[in-house]
Amino acid sequence: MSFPLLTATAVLPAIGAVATAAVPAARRNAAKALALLFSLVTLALAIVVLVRFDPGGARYQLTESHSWIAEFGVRYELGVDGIGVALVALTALLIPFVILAGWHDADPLETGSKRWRPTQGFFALILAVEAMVILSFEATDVFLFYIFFEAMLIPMYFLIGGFGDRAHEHGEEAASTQRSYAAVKFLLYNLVGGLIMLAAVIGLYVVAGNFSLAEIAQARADGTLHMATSTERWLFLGFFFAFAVKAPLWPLHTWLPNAMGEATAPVAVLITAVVDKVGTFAMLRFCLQLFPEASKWATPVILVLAVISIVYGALLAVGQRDIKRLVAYASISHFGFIILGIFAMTSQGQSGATLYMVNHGISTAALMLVAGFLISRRGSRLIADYGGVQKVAPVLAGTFLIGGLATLSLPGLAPFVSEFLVLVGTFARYPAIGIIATFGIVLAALYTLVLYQRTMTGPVKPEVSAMPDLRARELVVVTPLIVLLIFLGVYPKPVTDIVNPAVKQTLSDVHKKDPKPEVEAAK
Amino acid sequence: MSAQLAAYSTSNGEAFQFWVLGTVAVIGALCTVFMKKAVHSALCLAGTMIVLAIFYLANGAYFLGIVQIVVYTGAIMMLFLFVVMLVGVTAADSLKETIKGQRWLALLSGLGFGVLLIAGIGHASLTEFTGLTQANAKGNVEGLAALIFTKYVFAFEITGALLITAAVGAMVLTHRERTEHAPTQRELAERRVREGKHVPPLPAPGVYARHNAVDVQGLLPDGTPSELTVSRTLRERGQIRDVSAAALNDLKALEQRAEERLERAAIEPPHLKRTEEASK
Amino acid sequence: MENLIALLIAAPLLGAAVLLVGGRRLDAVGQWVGTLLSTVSFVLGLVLFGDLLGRSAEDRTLTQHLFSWIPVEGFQADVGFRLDQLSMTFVLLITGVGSLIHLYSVGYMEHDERRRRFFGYLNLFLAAMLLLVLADNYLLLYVGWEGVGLASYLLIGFWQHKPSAATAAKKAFLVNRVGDMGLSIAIMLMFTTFGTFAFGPLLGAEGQQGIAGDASEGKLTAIALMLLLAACGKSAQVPLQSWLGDAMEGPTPVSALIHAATMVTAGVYLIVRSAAIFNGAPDAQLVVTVVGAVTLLFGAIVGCAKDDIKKALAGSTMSQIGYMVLAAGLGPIGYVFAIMHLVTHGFFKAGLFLGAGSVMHGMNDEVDMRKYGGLRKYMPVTFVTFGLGYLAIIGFPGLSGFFSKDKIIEAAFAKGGAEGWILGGCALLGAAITAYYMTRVMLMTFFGEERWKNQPTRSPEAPSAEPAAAHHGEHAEPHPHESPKVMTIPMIVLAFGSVFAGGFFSIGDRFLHWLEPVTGHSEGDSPLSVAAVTGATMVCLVIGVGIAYAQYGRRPVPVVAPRGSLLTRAARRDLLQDDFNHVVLVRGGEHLTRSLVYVDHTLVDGVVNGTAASVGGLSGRLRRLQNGFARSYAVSMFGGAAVLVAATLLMRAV
Amino acid sequence: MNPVNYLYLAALLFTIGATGVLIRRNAIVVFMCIELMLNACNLAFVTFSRMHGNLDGQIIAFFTMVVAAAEVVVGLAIIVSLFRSRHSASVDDASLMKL
Repeated sequence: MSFPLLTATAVLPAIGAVATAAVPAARRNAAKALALLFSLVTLALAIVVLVRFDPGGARYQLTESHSWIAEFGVRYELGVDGIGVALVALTALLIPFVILAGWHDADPLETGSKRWRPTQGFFALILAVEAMVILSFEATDVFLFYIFFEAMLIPMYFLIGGFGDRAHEHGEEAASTQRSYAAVKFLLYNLVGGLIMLAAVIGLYVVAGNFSLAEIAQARADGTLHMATSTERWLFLGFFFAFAVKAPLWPLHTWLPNAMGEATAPVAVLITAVVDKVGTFAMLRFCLQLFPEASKWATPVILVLAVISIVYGALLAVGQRDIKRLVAYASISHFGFIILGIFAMTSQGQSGATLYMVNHGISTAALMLVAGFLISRRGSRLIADYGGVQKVAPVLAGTFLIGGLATLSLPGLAPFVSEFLVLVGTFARYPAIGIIATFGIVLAALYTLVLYQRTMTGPVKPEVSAMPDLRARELVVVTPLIVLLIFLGVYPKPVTDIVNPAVKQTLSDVHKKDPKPEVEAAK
Repeated sequence: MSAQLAAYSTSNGEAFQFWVLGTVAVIGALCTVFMKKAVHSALCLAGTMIVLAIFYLANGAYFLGIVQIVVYTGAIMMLFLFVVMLVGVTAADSLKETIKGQRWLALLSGLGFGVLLIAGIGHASLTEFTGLTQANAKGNVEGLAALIFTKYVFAFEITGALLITAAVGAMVLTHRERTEHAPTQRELAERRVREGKHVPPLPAPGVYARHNAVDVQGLLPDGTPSELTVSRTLRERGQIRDVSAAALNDLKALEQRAEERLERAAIEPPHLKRTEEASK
Repeated sequence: MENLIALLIAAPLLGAAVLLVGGRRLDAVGQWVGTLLSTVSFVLGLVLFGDLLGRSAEDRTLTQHLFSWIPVEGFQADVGFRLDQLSMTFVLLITGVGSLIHLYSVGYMEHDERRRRFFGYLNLFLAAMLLLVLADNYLLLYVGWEGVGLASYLLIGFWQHKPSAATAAKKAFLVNRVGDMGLSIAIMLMFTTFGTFAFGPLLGAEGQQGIAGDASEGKLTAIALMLLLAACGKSAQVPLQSWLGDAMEGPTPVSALIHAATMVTAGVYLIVRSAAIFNGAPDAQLVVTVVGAVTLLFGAIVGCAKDDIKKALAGSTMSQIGYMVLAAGLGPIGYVFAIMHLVTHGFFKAGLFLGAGSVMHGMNDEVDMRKYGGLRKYMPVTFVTFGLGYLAIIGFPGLSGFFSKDKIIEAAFAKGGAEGWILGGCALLGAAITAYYMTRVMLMTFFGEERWKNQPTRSPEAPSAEPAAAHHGEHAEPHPHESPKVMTIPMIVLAFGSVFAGGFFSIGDRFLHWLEPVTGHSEGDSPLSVAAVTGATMVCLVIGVGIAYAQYGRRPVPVVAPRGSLLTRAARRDLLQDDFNHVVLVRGGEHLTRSLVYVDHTLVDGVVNGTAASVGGLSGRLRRLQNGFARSYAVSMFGGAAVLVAATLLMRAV
Repeated sequence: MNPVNYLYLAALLFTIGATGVLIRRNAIVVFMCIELMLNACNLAFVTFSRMHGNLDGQIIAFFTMVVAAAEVVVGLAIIVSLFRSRHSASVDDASLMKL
């Protein structure tokens, strides 16, 4: 029995959460430092996992398996394939930045306001989310996955509702009501999805007799486990609905703008860059592997919905007055791309989608965190309240621009690679949809540049004239992200090498081959 | 056919007994429900239980029959009566329904339930009928004992524990620790003085000594009854008899007679009208 | 030798990185670092050029494969470079003109406190442009393509405090993005059709034939049209030309670099580079020629009406690019001449812009030609260089423009058939108009009475954007002066180019032989003799100049623009194209987004909240049942029991 | 006579008891009705044991009695304390379950 590496990656932040929460209220900074430390150690572990992972090796590696609830064949099974390991790494990577960026978000309010904000709680919750997300990326037992898939809602709920953004045009009270509304909405949406999924999980157990992803997928592949077409479709829909809420896919998206708008920037990053990824990841891993036929059956509808998300999200982003909501809608558009790539069922599409998850995580984090720094300076989320920031805070503006360019997937930055792969992959099989989706890149340019122009350029507004530029801490947060964006944009090979085999596997699960080009290249 | 009948039939004596006592039992039950006073209900229930005890005996459950009489009719029902005495007859006794539609719903569902139950029993095919003759061969009590102390021993023990718990629970519920000693008369008097109102003792009940019951309020000079004259408990139970009207009528009658004798017009004392109104 | 190719790009890229990340400590030397690095790149280019010349015409293709960029199953994108005659030409043009403009900017941007960043952007632009022309596959080309877009965005919007500049920058980027969409779709099509988008296998290399021809004509046409869309975006061809005029908001060197010399020519490069594809799709080629012809006239007409000197030049740029696109659309007949005109145009248009910049520099950044006049004696060098550029562009015999443009016109006629006549006619007409508006610019700027005397050139409500004005007295009467050496030298060099390049290229068809291996060449059968065409061109030239002289040379030029004819007014507004965009796209888009926001809030969200509300209301009513009376609860319980019994009975019954 | 009649009787008594529970307001009477229901069940048990010829039914009835006794003890105690606290034995007075 070797050292349970995967468990460690999840347990460590959990311990960190407990430890952070246990720090006495007075020692606020100690708690912060502790949380940061734990997240960093987790990152280190994740890197170890990444190194230990052999792309050419078995499908699931570093596996652990213990019986848990023997009566129902529920096992504690962990294992990562290329996709999983990439996302685990992403999560572990982003959390330190989230913590660092949220360094002061949970400080007690200025003396005057009654409310006391439990700093320890804030960071403990973040670590808790990390633990659960990582576990749901690693779980290869459907039931186990479901548990963490649901459980992560609880800390998220408190993070959104309890520590939300205090900047609001109608003052503190409006902010708090908005906040609780957003939190409840987030919870309800995801709970509904989760319940439906629970039903499907039970149904799956009834049909398959156990929860082990590997076994079921295997049985599905070699035909030993036969499902009635209708059964498979219902189960698929049950799973997919939950993931589509999480992801979020149009028209189940409306919780995201509220949640991201009301939460503080780091929490918003947590939502969109980390938690939501579980949804798309699960589509790739569970929907396709467990229900290949149903997936193919549902593909046309899903693709259409995805395209709608892309265009719709982008258009709404253009129409927003609120910076964070704008980013949220942009994310919706991006998730549309991811889902498109997943269900295009070509190796480009799915590799692109996986890559997209990683890149979108980084780019949104960069953009959103900088936006958060901006908002924290001015205390307003309204785009109209800014203008000419570029002149007073050039570095802030520069990083913001880079984040924005990443969001509009400028070539040379990481998101371009994934977006183009998704588009090519989609186009190869569904040209029309591919072309419509391509409009997304124009719209992306539109909302990003409009945002940049309205906030950063033009004459300097008096309110922002005294705005300080990025501080050291903030630079420490942003710089690595940007470096990463550029690196992965120029040299994404390391990631693709990890991802490709897994994608190939998935495609073979659904019995799909890449379409052949008309004219074979004269090699 | 005949064999089957044989299988079902019991002695005519038992049949007679059943029909008579059964009627009694049902009537008793109905009375339990519909008697106004709790005491009466309790008594009717006791009657029903005794009838049931007899039925037990008739069914060959000798032990249970006796236990029924001893425990239920003897102990539990007495307990009930004690409590009834303790609590007394309350306003809750009135059969007047306060919740809208409650009664009708109750009767309806009750009726439906009964019908269904009886229908169910009728519908059920209860063919087998083996008397207890060989089950009670070694005596009913022995048979029970054999079962209780072997097969059902755990249940038995647990119920024992349950009983003890119940006893303790009852004690805990009802027992009230007296924190200070009961006030002596002296102290009560002093408190009265200190409070300042009703320095003299409360007025006695009963008017003109016509009524010697404690539940009759005394009348004030203008004929209106005074709450103070009856004990608090009675007041709270609403068991006060208001005799003011009767008293006034007597007074009127008296004066009537008086003026008949003296042939002179009665001078209506001004206060009378008011009191009549009050008494209406 | 191949390894130098990467350095070509690396040098300016390094410069950009250093200057943009370097921070304030580089403010002092920033401009020189930038200039130095671009020059380094130019020198490298020369070295490579020498190397190429040393080889035989066939193996003048150097390739360098750096690393595998995006490997996913069949989709293999590498970072590799391909330097052949075509790229070489561009490399020299870009780095050469680029370096000159760097030098010029040192003087021009002298007083801008954000100069360091400006040079960073310039370097970034060069790097992107070089990547564009050196990439050995379309995806990498796409990177350069967008990189150029980014750089132009940054440069056009360099004076971000000016809302107009910021808007212009955004507009440029967006319009380009539309074009980029075309390019990306083209790449996807290539991938699905050929399974590759690398130049080597696709367009053929080292002699062996590419597979581009093997696809069905329909596919090829689709790809070609998408490429054309991309080209339209970058090269400001109708219908995507609208950004070019606004882009003049940027500092003048930017206009020179981006909008005259290099960036806008990227489209032409793309078409010529994809010759193999276009040759297989005659319909697409026809479209290309049409677009070229239309733009040619469009730009020329716009150029006639503008009073803003830079806008006028921008118009002329459009029309010149139109010439190139037209030529490129003609197929093997025209490719070479397209590139040739591109190069010569690079020289003289850059020269003209720099000249214009120098004029503005001396005139408190006044851009309205109606407030110029008689400047020749105040800024002689500018006058001479500008004049040479002018002669070159109108195709004065013996100068660059003459050779390159005539070749195109001949090729247009050589297309043969009705098309040939029409296209040729358009080209001729364009030549005439070019002559007209350039003469107009010339006259209004350097001749006539000095209209800038005794009148402030700047109204207070339009404060100067150009930092140069900061030290010149604001709103004061301008006192024109010659620009410093650092600015004039580049102009002189470019003037040389614009005078001799054409001749140098054409004599002995040097240029033709140089490019032929890449683009291929075929002499069309022209219905007119070369002499006839040249003659016709000369006639047009004379007519154009004549009219212009009659209008602006003889009569005094009114300081306030006359209302002008309908056409003139339309032309002043870029032939209403912007208005169209505004009404249809901008307004429409705004309405669309607004309504969508509303829909999202009321419909999509409303459904959810509605359900929640209704559930709440329902529970509110049900709540009444809970009257708290144990007995009524008991009733319901008892009723439930009854129901259960009933159910069981029924079950038994059936 | 058919011993099933005992069952009918039991059913009848049970129903009456139940109805009583629902109708009466006096907690004590309600309690009595419950007792009545329990007894009805006992009768049914006893009858069953006779029918099946084994004593298990009687055992159950026995246990029922014991439990009933315990219940009565506690219940009455509750009633008493209830009466003490609110001077009434009406079940409706204890209507704090309302929202």
